[in-house]
Amino acid sequence: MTAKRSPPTFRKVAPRARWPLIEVLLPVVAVVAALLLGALIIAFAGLNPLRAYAALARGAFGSVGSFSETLVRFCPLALCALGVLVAFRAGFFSIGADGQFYLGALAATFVALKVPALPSIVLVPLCMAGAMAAGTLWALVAGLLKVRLGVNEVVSTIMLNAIASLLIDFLVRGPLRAPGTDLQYTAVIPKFAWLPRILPHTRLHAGVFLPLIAALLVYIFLWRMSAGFDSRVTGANSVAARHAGINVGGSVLGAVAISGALAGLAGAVEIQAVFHRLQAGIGSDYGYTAIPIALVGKTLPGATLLAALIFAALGVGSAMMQIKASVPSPLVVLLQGLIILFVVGSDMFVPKLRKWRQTLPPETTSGNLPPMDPSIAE
Amino acid sequence: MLNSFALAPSIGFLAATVRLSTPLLLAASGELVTERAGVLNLSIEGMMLNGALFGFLGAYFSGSLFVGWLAGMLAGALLALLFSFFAITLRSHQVIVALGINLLALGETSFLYRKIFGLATLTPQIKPALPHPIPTLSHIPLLGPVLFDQTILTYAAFLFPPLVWIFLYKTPAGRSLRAVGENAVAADSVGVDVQCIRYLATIFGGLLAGLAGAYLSTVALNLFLENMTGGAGWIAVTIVIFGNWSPLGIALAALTFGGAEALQLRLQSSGIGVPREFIVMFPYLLTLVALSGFVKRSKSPAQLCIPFIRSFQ
Amino acid sequence: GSASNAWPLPAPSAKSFKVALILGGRVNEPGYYNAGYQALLSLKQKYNAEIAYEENLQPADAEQVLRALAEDGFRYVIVMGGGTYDDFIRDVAADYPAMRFIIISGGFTQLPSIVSIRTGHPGVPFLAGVLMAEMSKTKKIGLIGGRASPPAVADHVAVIAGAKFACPQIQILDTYTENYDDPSIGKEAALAQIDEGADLIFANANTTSFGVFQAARERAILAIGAATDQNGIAPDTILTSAAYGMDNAVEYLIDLDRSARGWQNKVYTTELTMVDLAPFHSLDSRVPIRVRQKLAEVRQQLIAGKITIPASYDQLHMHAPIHK
Amino acid sequence: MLGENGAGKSTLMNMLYGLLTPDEGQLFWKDQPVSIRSPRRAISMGIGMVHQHFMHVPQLTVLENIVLGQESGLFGDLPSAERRLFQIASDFCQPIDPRALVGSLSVGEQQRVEIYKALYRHAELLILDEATAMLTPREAEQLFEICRTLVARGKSVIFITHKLDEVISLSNRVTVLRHGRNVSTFRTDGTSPNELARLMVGREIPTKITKSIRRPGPAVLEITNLDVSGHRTNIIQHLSLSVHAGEIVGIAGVDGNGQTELVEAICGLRRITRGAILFNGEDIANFRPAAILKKGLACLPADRHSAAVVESFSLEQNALLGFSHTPPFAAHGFIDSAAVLNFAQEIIAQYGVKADSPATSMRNLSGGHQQRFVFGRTLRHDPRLLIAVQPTRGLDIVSSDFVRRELVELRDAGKGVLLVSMDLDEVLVLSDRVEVIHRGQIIGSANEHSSREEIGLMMAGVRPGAPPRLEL
Ligand SMILES: Nc1ncnc2c1ncn2[C@@H]1O[C@H](COP(=O)(O)OP(=O)(O)OP(=O)(O)O)[C@@H](O)[C@H]1O
Ligand SMILES: Nc1ncnc2c1ncn2[C@@H]1O[C@H](COP(=O)(O)OP(=O)(O)OP(=O)(O)O)[C@@H](O)[C@H]1O
Ligand SMILES: [Mg+2]
Ligand SMILES: [Mg+2]
Repeated sequence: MTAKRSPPTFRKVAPRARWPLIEVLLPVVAVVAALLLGALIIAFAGLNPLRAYAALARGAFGSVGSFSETLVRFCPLALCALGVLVAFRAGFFSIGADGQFYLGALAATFVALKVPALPSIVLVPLCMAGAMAAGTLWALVAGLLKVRLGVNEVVSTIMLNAIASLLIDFLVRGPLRAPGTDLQYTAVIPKFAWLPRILPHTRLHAGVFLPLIAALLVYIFLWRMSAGFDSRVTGANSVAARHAGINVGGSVLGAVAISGALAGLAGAVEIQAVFHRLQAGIGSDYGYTAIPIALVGKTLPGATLLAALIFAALGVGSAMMQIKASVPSPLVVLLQGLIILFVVGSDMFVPKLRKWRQTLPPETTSGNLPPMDPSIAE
Repeated sequence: MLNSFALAPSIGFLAATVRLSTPLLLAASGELVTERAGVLNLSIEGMMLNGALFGFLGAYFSGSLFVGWLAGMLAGALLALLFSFFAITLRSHQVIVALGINLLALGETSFLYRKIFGLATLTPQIKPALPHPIPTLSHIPLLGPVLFDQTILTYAAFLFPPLVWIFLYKTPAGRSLRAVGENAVAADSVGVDVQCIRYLATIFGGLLAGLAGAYLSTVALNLFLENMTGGAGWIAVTIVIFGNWSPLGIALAALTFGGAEALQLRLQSSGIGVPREFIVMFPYLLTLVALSGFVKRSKSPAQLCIPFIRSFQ
Repeated sequence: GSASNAWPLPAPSAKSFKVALILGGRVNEPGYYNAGYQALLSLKQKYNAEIAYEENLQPADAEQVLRALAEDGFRYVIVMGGGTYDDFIRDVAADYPAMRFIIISGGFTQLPSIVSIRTGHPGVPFLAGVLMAEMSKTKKIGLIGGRASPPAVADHVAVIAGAKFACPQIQILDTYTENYDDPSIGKEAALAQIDEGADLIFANANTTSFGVFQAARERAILAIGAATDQNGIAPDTILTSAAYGMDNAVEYLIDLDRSARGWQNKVYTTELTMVDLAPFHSLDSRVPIRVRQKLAEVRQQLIAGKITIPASYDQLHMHAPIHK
Repeated sequence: MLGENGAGKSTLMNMLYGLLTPDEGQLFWKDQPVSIRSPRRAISMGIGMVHQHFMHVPQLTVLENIVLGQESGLFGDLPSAERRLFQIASDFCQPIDPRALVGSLSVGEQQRVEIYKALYRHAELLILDEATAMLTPREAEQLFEICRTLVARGKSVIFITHKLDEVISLSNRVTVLRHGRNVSTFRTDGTSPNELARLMVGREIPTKITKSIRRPGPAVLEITNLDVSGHRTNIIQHLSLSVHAGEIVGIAGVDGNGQTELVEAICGLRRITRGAILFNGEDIANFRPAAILKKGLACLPADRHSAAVVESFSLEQNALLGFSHTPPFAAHGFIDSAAVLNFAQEIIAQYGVKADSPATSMRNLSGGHQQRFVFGRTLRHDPRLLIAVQPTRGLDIVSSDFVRRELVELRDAGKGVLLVSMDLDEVLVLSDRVEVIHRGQIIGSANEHSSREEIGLMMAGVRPGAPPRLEL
């Protein structure tokens, strides 16, 4: 038959799907649009929007100090979001980063407090390893419940988050409470366990490189490694995965474990670089904010880092709007909501910006994420 | 320990279970309809909060609870409309839209409340709603005070699951709605207006979420407090999943969760030798265990969270 | 009685100043946080001070906010965070020695510019306990707290100790909702206690307390508030409140700093002579003379140091279950 | 209507049915220019369509599917709808259970539901897009009956198919599409399959498949006394079957008689309760799918959209499916992208897959070309036994011819092939031996001398009186 003899019809190097610059900039445009609408609301509240936004911008980027703060917050947000990304790619709709973050923070503190004095070079990674293990275990609870018993992960992770935070409450009030205080925190962890600061007079710490490394590793895992490929196939089409001989349950669990490890690592970084002890309120909802970050980042590692940076800047900057421009905190929250809506809404311009069929963007899960795939359960 | 279980089946416990389930069931009934149309609305929390504020404002300024409930429902529906615009018309990712709406609602309700009442120490209050005992039924021993000596919204909440069941399975509109949630392209191919049904289903969910919020501010309490829903909307969403997307299922799930909460509060005050944090965990643990126990097929609507595009099959 | 204004005030300097409040909740969150906000407002009124506040402050943001305040020339920062900001305060205070920190219910004083204060006195909740035991007809009383943090626990323990002091066979129902912002759970917690026979409930759970007051009102029993005089919320239900007298305490510390004497390196505590249960307002007639006398008597004993108030459940020997 | 895969038949029909809007041109309905903007409009005009990929809601009952979008009033009127459905069904003498869930029906029954759905809406023009692709001969015959009855009543039918004899036996006129153009429209009488094929493809194509003499080797697959349980009863009961090297064994049977389950059991996708599955003498029953694949037993699943490809992935990524742990595509846990890209390009070139580049999304390929791709990928496993389920379903003659020749080539190279197909012609043309499956049991065998009628009877469940187990 002729088919076998038909010549190859493509160019030497197959063109890869690309994100044109305009699409990368789209979220930024959306943020600006949301801020414009926000300006109207701020003016309606009888405040000066220019002053408010000046405070926001200066708070996030105004000086070396404030940009360091943005980076300090970027760190846990990005790590959690990368974790969420991996889980979503495997079709596991985890809301559980919050609980895994807490467990990671707990484990890092525990290791730092209980392990005999060791040099930094050993203790710092040891704490992180402990945190990653704890995050992994907590994530695997939901993973196993899903794979073995078919328990929906949305419900189980929400429940596990509540349980984790109550567990931490119990520990910092009781067994782990700092001796001689009646406050809800543990003792300060030894200096050997601290992540070093890298810029004088700021809180910028060595952990800021972790998200970059993690993003690279996540990319390598998902797109360069066999196991990651299996996870992605499972997330995109679990029936096909099964037919291709992929161990579907194992692939999901693998991705879930990685996602838990990353959230746990985020918890360790907060402890070892920022708080230096476990206390109530360290999470600041990072685990929940990570979900829109990963989705706005199209579940692509690079874009997720960018989204995390935007969210971090907004978070840090908006704290300044309250104190510097008297913008009440409800307005700050409202503004954050507007920004998320505008960013996600701007997605609809993507097809208009490119000829839709001819060049589909690299496969993303943003439009058709299967949130509840019961077929993953064995 | 024994002591505390002995008091579990008491009237007070059962009545508390019913009361605690009421807002959950109202919101979950609405969310069930929304999800059966293929729309995953995770912004129930925000819609409840909006309903709580406007329910309170309506009742406060008009002096009538009914006006308040109406206002609460409209406020929930309004947010649902916004959600629909993004999630259905623009086809943005439903989960992100919902998270955005939740933040928006949290900010907006607090902002408006402060704008209207300032940062006063004395929270404005309305006349609380009173129970409407049903004449003869409320005198039945045990059952009477538990089931028939409640407020109107509680009766309504427990009427919704059967009504939703009738709607879904016995009416043309319900059939179309289920079809849209299971296979939107097929529904579209026989002339069912997929987008319109999804809009309506989401708005219905918003109406009930708003009513659930208004229940909190006008019936359970008689005032509005910032962020007063405190996560109830999320519980409502999990109840729909826990109830396996069936009307009977969500009624049972809501009662289970409400019952666990009621029991938790009783276990605490009777002091058993378990750290408090673990008692407070009880409802969450119970939900996990119950879910793992019912190893049954998930009946998630096939196209939940998948936007509809006609030309792209 | 009423919150005393008999603080020994030193003569302050006349210049105005800037003062900020940072808090982990909202300024209009009834109870603890609102008490701080009221204190801030009274500073503005009394000293014509320039004020600012940062509500819902996440601990991770504290350092940057504090530095911004310092750059803007804020002289005083009132801190209400249950210890969550302590480490950041220490770091910032080291860099800005001119800034003064007043940590409410903290235990932290390492630098001369930082002072901690225990607002309120355990004697007040103790007296509340005495009052509850005396007024209860069922001899069963309830307590509802928010999160079981140590300061909150200390208040509960003091109430229980007071009640047992007045009536050793009193039965205690003790609940924490583990949140501060869910009034519907607060209401159900109260109803659960009322169903079990409690006829007086002490509530110290910020927003959650509102549900408790509502339940008490529906079932026509009395309740006791906390932090500020909460009677206005439900004048026919809230008999009194275990107020902290936060405004007086803060003013006292500011005056002290502005006077020649300055702060000492210690945790300031409030003397019981300066705080008391809030007035009974319209419910005044409900409290019999006998009870008032008993309260006055116990108060004197407390002032005289004849009674020690336990600070934890362990000290109260309370960890064993209480059976009916 | 005829045309190769991707010629534009479905696209054109979707325009008639209001699912797509034309960029240019004019549609006429009963001599009036019309614009059809939605299916609702098409339905109201009297156009009904049975889609290539069924458009029903599996979770709804037959009746609910049929009345969907047609009811009025608060509660509708299901009883009278049921009466009308009964009327329609008895008109065609082909009843259907109105209360059954559509998802539980056989493909033929599902198809019937689709047709009744159109008729229920008073369709005057019925479009059938590849309606026979998944039907058994009997079911197809029943469908033709329905079409003839309709035409006799003055209705019109557009019938799209890849089977040329169907065109000749059924249609009055034929339109041939090629690359989105109308090549020609003419009366059917007097044409021959060869001429149709030439018009479609633009050149002559050989139609006869020639097989070399059969030289069966040792048994590759031996199944003995297999039981597979379903949710109610055993789906497969005491089934025994063997495939030898250099042999194509066809499994004929009406859809839903356990074919899927049998294949899944062999491939390790479904647990068996009893029996043995020997592959090259080794019992592989209940092995993991990956292990079975590794031993050289590969499968072309029927439902390629959902089981063989990931539509949102690129061709390149799809090439890796099934090889993600196999050298040279992967080593030490890492993927060798260059090797994968090479492989994808190789498949595209060797199997004539119509695609711009390996970076194209699989979704952009037509079904026929998806199948070519999957075929090429599967052969890379160098299987000693290939299970092909419905390998030419929905493929045009060029593609199906291609796939069939590939299967024969495999057999001639000494591999075993187990061919599961509802298309009896295909089974008869390709197989060296035919086993007929009915209710999870092999109820008889046939060979190329058996008549269609004999096999048809067995497929209907009639055991052959004295089964002549002839072998060539
Ligand atoms: N609007 C469009 N723009 C570009 N290409 C299109 C458009 N619509 C359809 N196509 C292409 O035209 C081809 C026609 O596909 P269609 O489904 O109509 O073929 P078909 O004749 O039905 O094939 P089959 O026999 O396999 O069913 C497809 O390859 C598709 O990619
Ligand atoms: N409006 C359109 N614009 C561009 N491409 C389209 C359009 N509609 C359909 N397509 C593309 O046409 C391709 C072919 O569609 P279709 O599924 O009908 O293929 P097919 O040739 O009929 O294969 P099969 O017979 O196996 O179904 C699909 O990949 C689809 O993405
Ligand atoms: Mg077609
Ligand atoms: Mg097609």
